[in-house]
Amino acid sequence: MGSTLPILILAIPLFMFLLLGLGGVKMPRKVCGVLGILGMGTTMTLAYIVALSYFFCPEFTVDGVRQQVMVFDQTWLSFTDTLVVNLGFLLDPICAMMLMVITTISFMVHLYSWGYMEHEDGFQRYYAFLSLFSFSMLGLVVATNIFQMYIFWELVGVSSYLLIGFFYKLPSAVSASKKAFIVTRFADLGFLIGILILSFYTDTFNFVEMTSNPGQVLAECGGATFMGASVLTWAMVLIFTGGMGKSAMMPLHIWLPDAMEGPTPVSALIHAATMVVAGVYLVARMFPVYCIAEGSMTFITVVGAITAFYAAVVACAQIDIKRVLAFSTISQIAFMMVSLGVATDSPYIKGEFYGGLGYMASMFHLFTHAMFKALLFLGAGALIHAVHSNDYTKMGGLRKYMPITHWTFLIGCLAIAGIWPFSGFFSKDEMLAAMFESHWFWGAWMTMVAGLTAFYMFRLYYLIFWWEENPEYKHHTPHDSPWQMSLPLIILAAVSCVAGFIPFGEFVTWNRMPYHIHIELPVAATSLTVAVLAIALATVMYRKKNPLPERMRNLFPALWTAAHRRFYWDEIYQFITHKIIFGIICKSIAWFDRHVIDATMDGFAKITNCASSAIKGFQSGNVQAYVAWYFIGAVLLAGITWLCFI
Amino acid sequence: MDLSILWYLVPSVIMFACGVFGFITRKNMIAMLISLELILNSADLNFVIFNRFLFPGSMDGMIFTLFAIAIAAAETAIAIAIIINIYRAVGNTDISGVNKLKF
Amino acid sequence: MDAVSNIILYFVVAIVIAVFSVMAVASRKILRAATYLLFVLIGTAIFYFQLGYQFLGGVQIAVYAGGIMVLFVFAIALTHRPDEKSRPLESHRLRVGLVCSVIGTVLLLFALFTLPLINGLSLTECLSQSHAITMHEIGKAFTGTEKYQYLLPFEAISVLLLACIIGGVTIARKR
Amino acid sequence: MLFGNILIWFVIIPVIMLAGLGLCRNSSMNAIRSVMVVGSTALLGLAIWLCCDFLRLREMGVDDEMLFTGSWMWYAPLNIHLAVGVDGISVLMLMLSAIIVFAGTFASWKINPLPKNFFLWFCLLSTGVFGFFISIDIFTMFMFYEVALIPMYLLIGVWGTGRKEYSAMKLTLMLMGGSAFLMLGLLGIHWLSPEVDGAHTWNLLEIAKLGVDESWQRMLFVFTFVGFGVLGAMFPFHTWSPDGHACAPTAVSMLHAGVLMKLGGYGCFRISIYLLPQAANELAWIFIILTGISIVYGAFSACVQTDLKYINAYSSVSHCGMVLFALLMLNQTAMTGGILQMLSHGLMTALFFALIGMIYGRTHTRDIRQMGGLMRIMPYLGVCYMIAGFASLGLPGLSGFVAEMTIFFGSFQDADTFHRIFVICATCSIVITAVYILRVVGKLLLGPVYDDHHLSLTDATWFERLSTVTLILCIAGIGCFPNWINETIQASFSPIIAAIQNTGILAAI
Repeated sequence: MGSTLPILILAIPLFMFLLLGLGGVKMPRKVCGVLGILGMGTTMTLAYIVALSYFFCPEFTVDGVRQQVMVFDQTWLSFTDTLVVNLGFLLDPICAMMLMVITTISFMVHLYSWGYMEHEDGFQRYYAFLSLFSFSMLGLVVATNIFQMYIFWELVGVSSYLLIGFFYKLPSAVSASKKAFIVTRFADLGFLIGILILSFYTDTFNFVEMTSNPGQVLAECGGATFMGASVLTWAMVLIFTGGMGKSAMMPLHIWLPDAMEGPTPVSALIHAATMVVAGVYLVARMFPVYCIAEGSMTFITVVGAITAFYAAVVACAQIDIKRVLAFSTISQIAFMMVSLGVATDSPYIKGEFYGGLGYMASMFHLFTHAMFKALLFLGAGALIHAVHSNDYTKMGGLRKYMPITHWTFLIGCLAIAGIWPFSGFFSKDEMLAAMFESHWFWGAWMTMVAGLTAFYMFRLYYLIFWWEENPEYKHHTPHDSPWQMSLPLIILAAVSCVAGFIPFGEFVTWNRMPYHIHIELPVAATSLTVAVLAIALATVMYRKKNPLPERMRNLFPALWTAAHRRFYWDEIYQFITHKIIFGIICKSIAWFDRHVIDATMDGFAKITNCASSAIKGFQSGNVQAYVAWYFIGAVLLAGITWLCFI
Repeated sequence: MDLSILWYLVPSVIMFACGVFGFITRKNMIAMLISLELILNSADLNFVIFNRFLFPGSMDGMIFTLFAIAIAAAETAIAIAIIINIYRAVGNTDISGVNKLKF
Repeated sequence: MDAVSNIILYFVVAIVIAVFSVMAVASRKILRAATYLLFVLIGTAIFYFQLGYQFLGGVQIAVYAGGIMVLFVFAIALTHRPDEKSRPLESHRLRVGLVCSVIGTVLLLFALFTLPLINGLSLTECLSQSHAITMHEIGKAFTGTEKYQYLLPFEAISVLLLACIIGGVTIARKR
Repeated sequence: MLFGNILIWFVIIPVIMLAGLGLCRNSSMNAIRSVMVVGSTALLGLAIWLCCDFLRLREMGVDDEMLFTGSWMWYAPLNIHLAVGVDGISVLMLMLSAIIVFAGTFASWKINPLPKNFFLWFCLLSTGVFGFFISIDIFTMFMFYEVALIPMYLLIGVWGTGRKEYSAMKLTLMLMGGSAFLMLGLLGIHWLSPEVDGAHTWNLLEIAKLGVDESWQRMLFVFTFVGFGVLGAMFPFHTWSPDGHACAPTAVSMLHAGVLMKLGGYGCFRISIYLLPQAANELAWIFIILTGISIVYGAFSACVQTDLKYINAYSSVSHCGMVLFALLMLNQTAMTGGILQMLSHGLMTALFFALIGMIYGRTHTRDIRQMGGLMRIMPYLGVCYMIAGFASLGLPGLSGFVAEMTIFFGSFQDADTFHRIFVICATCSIVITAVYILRVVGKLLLGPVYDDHHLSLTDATWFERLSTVTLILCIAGIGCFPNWINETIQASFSPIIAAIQNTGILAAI
């Protein structure tokens, strides 16, 4: 494959960013929108060409193994002779899959935004930022080395910052964007230190070198240990910290719900489908190394499992529909993390079970989740567009007014709940199978989370579309959105319906060899039953307005409040950052600087000043005093001379 | 009984001591100037005495004294001009009123 | 052995100088202080004559006792009312002045009597070793540029005096 | 002969500018401006030409340590020469200075009062800066260093704002105190190095070849490093920087933070480390601790400031600490990173101060609590400020990222716990930097408009745009294509690294 198409995939969004960013102010908004959409459409087409030709052309498969193709790899910065940062394009199954996901969702969002953002100020800026994000995200997934990934990792962080803060006149948007950036930046610090450690021992940044021979990496790290764990484990856990930040794992999840302050299409693109799965992608990218760093996989699994449950519980108690979706995103990403965590790099466990199933399932879920979560977010956007509020209390009974949104949203809900034949069912089934095979506990735990997922999604669905009509509809009748917004919904809904039937294992596995997916019937039956039960419960509670939810809430008021307040994580962070870091550390350092260091320097000046004013008393202007001093001096000199020489 | 050098130096020392005392203690600028003249005079006298007793063959001490007298005259003239000027400005000739020349 | 008349003259003049020096700085009436200074200056001139420097003695009387004293008297007349008494001395000034002058005197006298710079010649011997200084010699000393000749200082002094005249006029001029 | 050397012109052009300004009348703004524009453009052109010429010669395989060398006797009794020569680092520093002088000229387009005198001192300051970077005779170097320091006092004291007299005095006195140490150190280096042809030499290449008396090296290292460290705002000698920067006029802040503080870093490696390698090996740890503190301390201090210039000054303390920190790591990658950081910090701080000056010129306040929502009112300046901020917090694609990463990866090559701990502390600063930058951006540019009077303010004028665009282009240029600069610097470090490693080996034996 030539390098023209891959370069274009990156270059077009970058060019669009520069064009719209620098010249956008001078252009009419229509032109900007069309340019943005066309650019992204072209990129999507190219990405599909590249990805599909990678999957289907036989030249990329040798002995049944798909090859990792370094399309190009240019030196960007050389730290030492061996430690060189390249910018390149690494094409392999997960990369190709991500290319398709990112460009598809991005294109949908571009299209959708044309309708959604039509009346907003800074429409041109919005498209420029979207292009910047697409460029950064694409750069991230095609990274040939971990440093390139870090570069684009930061760039997606900043595009996310810019887009969350798009409505920069609102203080809430500003603080949300700041929070998102700083929290992920803090996580990136871990990532950076991890890279520092890893690259010091391996003397390379290159993914291919590291993952093709993880044993070598382990050997290079030697027996070095730090606080009881091997250096490699530390490095990998620290790198995962970066992933935890971007993918909003506990305890670094706090930015994601606030990030919903951004425009809804942005939430769909960045905070549901693409950027937040960067952490999963990172772990998948380094998978062989993670497998060999003992303990790090367990860490990932545990973090994922706790986060999944936590987010699911919190999602049950939110009022803002975007927040519900945000927590559902956290929960689903945690699902992927757990699934990755239980995967192994041994082909078969106990001689029959495929060890890399978790990996495959995780990637599969990443794919399906991107589609249905983007669908849900865009649906939520359409609702917000129609009702002008984020709260479900302002909605209810909308199914009659907005049929397209209703049906597509329902499809999304069914997909995420894991109902056959929607896409979520297939990926979730594979993930649960992998977890059950690893340890029954993870399986049971995550099945419970899956049940909760079904419950809160249908709670949301019913509260929006059933329950009771908001009386304000009489003044302001909500209606379906324009075609630019409906079209992406329909497309994504269609994809969510059929994506499950893609033989994903044929394309993406950890060792890049095909794997034939088959449904694990016991697991599937269990999860399906749990999901149906949860939906039934939601139906009973929320289909029509009734006092049942109120009573449930009053049964455990403390639990409800805690869940509603997200178990006080924000307050804890607020306390740590404002009270301790700002209030104590920064203030005391600033005080120390002014009153100790600076005062010492001023003190020197003061001492000099005092000394000189003490001395200047001699220069009183009184001539007679001068004479007296002079005379005494002369006498003294004479005396001294005399003493010395006689 | 010889009139040796010491005999002549003693009055000179007394004159000098009086000059110093007067210059330090008197407040009136003219009185200070008078004290100053005493000091100068004592120095002049010393030149001459040393010349006469230690180097009887030469006359450099005397010439120096001549110069010193000339300079003393010049200095007194200027000093008195200044004092009169200050008197015009301040209204008296007290040295304590003239101490701005500092710092 | 010096002539007795010389010794008597010496004592008279020395006492005059000592007494009037003290009175010149101690008197509270400024015009009197000036008068006492005049006596001291004349005493000094007599010493000059006695030491054999007639020209110098003449200059001393003419310039000092004559010119400078006139200046003083004029200055006093311009700045003081008749009979004006200066204020009594401040005690701390008095102390400082006494300490300074006493220390100075003691040190000088101590040096005089201990340092071996006296060759023990008497005035008569010294006078006999040198010839009388004539005006001719003095004139040559002032106008030559050889060794022991002082044209340059002489000219410098002349310029200084000129500058002084101009300066004096400028300063004292009414504005 | 003298004028045939291209380097000399870096001093001559400012002197000509001085003369030209001297001929202008104080009131004829246009004449003054044209002298400044022509002169600074000529300097920029000269710097670019020098850069090209230098690269061409290197390309041709000329591998002398210093190029364009020349030496003219200046004061024979003390054997002081006007000796010039540049390596890759000096070339880049000259480039940086030229860019900042160029940008500074436009940033002080409407300086008031006494424009002529302002630019006279400004030119004198740049004479000193350029002279410092071209000199390889340490006495001449020191002399130019002083020439650069003194105008600062008047520039701040006369054209500054706020407590300007106090700040100017503090800055000058502290820097002078530093240069007293420095003078001692330099004299020591001169007298304690072996004689060449019967005389002690001031030429640093010769001194480096001969080596300084080993028993004295430690003391001289401390003297020179502290001397330059004061200018490099090393903790605890940094307090002149916040006050000085806060009160200085825009162009002076730019030149000071952008170039003058770099004199410190440049001197540290060119004199302290290069000439006294053994002491550097032994004593680096002390200063690593101090600079490590600088980095974190400056960043934390910046978090709670409310004056825009104070925030920036403290961030300069942090970033300049990073420069010295990297240089003290004594390995090629880290030191390269240090130089990159000097360039990057120079450009972005200059940009910051230019923007702050422009904002202050409009709003007449620098207190972030009294401003808000400026992005809506002056979008151009807002965007520039954000770019500067992103460069400062290390966004890839801008220069800060390249520099910081080179430093971190280089420093991490020292495989002992002491260095490791300090490197990790230093990396923490990138988070804190993000905190204070975003805090400022959030309060100043975003959010609702705080003061309705600000709504009538105007956006940047053409000369302000020119000034900022120049700097942004350079920042982005380094950030996007760092490798050629990186290689140039690395190559220039080879002799210095060799000197350090030789002594390391000797010490091991």
